Amino acid sequence: MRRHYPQHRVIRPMGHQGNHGRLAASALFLAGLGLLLFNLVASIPFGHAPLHVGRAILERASGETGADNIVTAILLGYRGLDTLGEVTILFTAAAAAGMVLASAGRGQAQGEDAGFIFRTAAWMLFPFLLVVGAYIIIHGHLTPGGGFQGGAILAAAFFTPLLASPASPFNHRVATLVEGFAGLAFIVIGLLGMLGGGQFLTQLFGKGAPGALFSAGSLPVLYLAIGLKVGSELAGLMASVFGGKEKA
Amino acid sequence: MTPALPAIIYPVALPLMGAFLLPIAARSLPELAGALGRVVVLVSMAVSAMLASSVWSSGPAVSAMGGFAAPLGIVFYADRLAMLFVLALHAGVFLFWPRGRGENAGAFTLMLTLLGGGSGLALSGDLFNIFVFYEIAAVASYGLAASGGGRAGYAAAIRFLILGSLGSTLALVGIALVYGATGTLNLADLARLAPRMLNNPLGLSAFLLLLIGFGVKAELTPVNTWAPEVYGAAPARVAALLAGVVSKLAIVVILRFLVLAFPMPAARAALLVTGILGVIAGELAAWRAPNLNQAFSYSSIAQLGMVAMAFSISGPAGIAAGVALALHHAVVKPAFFMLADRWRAPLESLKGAAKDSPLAAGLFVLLSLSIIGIPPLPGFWAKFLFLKAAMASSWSLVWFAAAVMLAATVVEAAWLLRAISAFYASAPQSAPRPPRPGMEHLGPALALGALLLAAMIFTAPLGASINALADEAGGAQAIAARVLDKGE
Amino acid sequence: MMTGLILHASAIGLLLTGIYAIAARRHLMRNILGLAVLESGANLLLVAIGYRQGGHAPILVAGQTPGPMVDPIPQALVLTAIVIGFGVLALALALVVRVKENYGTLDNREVAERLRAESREARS
Amino acid sequence: MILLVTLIAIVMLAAAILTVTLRNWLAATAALSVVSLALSVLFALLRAPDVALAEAAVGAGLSGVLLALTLRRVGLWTNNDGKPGDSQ
Repeated sequence: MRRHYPQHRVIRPMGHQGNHGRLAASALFLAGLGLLLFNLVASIPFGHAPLHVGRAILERASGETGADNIVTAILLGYRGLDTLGEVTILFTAAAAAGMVLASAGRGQAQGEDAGFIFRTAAWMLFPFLLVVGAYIIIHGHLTPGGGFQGGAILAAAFFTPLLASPASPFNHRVATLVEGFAGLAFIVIGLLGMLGGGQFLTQLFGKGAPGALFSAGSLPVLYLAIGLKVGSELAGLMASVFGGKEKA
Repeated sequence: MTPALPAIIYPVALPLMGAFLLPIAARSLPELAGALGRVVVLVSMAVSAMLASSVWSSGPAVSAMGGFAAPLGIVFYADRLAMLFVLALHAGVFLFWPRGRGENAGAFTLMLTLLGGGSGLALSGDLFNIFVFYEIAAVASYGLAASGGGRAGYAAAIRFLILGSLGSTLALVGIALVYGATGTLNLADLARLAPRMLNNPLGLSAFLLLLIGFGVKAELTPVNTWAPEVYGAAPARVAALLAGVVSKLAIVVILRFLVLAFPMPAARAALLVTGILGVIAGELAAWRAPNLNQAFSYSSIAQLGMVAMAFSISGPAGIAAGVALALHHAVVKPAFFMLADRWRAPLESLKGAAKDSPLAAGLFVLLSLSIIGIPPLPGFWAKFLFLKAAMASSWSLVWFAAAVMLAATVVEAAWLLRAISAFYASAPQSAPRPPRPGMEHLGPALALGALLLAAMIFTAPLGASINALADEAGGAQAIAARVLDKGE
Repeated sequence: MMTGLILHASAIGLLLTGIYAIAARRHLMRNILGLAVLESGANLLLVAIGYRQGGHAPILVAGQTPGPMVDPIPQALVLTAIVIGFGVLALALALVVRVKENYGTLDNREVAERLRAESREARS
Repeated sequence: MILLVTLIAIVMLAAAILTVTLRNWLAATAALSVVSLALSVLFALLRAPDVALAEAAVGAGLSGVLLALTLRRVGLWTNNDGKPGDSQ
């Protein structure tokens, strides 16, 4: 059944003949905006970071959190709540995308197999990506990288085989379990910090020797939870957009 | 010194825990998913009520996350204003909990993350942390806008998402400018640095960028084009929740920015102008709207414009008026959306609706009288507070705003009376009977109507309470002292 | 100094390109690509603000006395923002898939017009 | 450093403009990945290795794959001539 829409009643500020005018107007607008922004940003000197709070954190981070990577110390220590919020956003987006695509017509366009070579390569890549992802996650408090970057690689590990042979099932149930419990673990660790008279996300355990793998208190545990959560969420998100088959 | 109250994380932590667990529970116990979610909301509401009563009796409380003292880490700052809106959000989420069972688990999860994110939005005292919580609430709202399952929902949601993300990213640029100028993200710290470091064009631009970003959810002009589309396409419960409570949270956050970080006349003027534009554009569009749902969507824009106008008046009187307007609207508008859900047909085909559903029509009349501002009803007091604050101000633009509000009231009264006279008109014999709002619509609407009447009875203590709240929320330096100067 | 100018200018260039793609282009997919470009601009601006002439990466290396370091806070913020951006992108793409299935078009203005037309239709 | 930064900035801005103008959707997506990669190099130069790693993994990698998959699903994978009814 075809619906008729009242095209003629729609007000178009400038029709096709006004295309050039609109283009010129928006170019002018963008140029003005750009100039304004540039002036503003230029009043913030480059190369002289404000370092008001930053300096204090640089001085104290290692002692207060035990992490060598100060960005990690901020992400999981000083601004740990941001990180919880961030994984929550990813979780929310994954839940919403899953809901939106729940009854979408699956498996029409994505049936074709990528061929033997790609498939084999994908499966050979799997353990390699898994190890790299895990390494990046558990060394997050020492070296660049951590839960997000490692989680992204973990997701890729689970997703590449799916890319190679779309018919293979993706286990949404396991992904749901992992992301749910990893998120729960993060909050529970945070709440445990309140037990000894501390506040939410107060660090547990000793800080350990700087530079050692088992150091920085509960930060590596938090990063592990984030890595697992991000990994499972990203993989689940990609699988639901891509239309990987549900495995009961 | 301010008591440290670590427990103020619970209104955020409990809903998020529930949200993380709900999909797992929904897979094994689909028929219990909805009930489980409601229990989580109730538990969180009980805890929040306890926290609120402690804040009410012993003053604002602070919690430094991770035990990292104020400017370094993230702080939660719970005062009466924050707790009031946390409680309102809990009540809204509980009242407008989506229907259905396990098949609707996605919507339940989104409701819980919206609750956690919105609570964090009200409580957080850190610029970037507020941004993160705002994004949680925003992403959950995009999802909820699409949760009706109809194709209009998807279209409205994607357009909402694009506008909202444009706004959030511009807000992030604003945050970057603030950080570049001051080197801190803590609002209390900013309250001390702002008069020296942000009282310049850079600060004003940062405020404008934040206003665009947070104005999307607060339905401020010109970034409110999503509102009629989403409220028309989403389930009525979602529209009621977003228009009723979530938009108020966003505008309260804008108030916090204004009071703490941007105490300059130009920033107030910007908020006032967007408010005036919102009131004018909203009421004119409501007058011309094709049906009641659309009319209420547009009038919601106008009401939030009024709140913005009130918040732009400096001093506690403006804050009190804004909070009163916001609370009143948070009670009335969701009830309207519930009633109008079945009455989406053009007005002519609603003739005689009052005969078929007298209770709904009567409630409609009560709500209309209150929103127009007929004396004993709470809507009158809210508007009266605004006019009083405006007249006490020495700023001539505010007087103009007051005139705009009075004119808008006339327009609003006109279209509401048009709807009411249609309801009570006698229907032609041949016409099909207008649809009746069912119990699932009438229930929440009646609850809100009862709340409105209760507020009418307790006007005096309520007014005193709002005044105390405004005094507390308006004192920037007192807030800074509470958050930063801990007698360690 | 020159470097800063170039970096700030590129950040603003990305922001403006993104705004252009969102405000002036009609295709939803283009709007979403623009969103990604816009976010890149905001992220670059933040990291540039935290840069310090001659600073080191904010990571302590065992056995070395730490020299001056760049401001670590903007870096942490940008990390958060990148992940947020990806979540929003994924949800946007999921919605795009459904819009295409239901409306057969991804033209933003056409979708908006049909949405408006549908909301005018009486629903009971 | 200034030469390197200038070069990368030019590449990045050119890729950004291509992202919002190219009519071939797959190419536009690829251009977006180039923006992300250039950005990630800039982050590394600005002493932000963590951010560089995340931008490369999420911005260039995952986003690119997700966008490409979506293009395939909505049938824009090879549509490079732009049907009149489907304005780009």
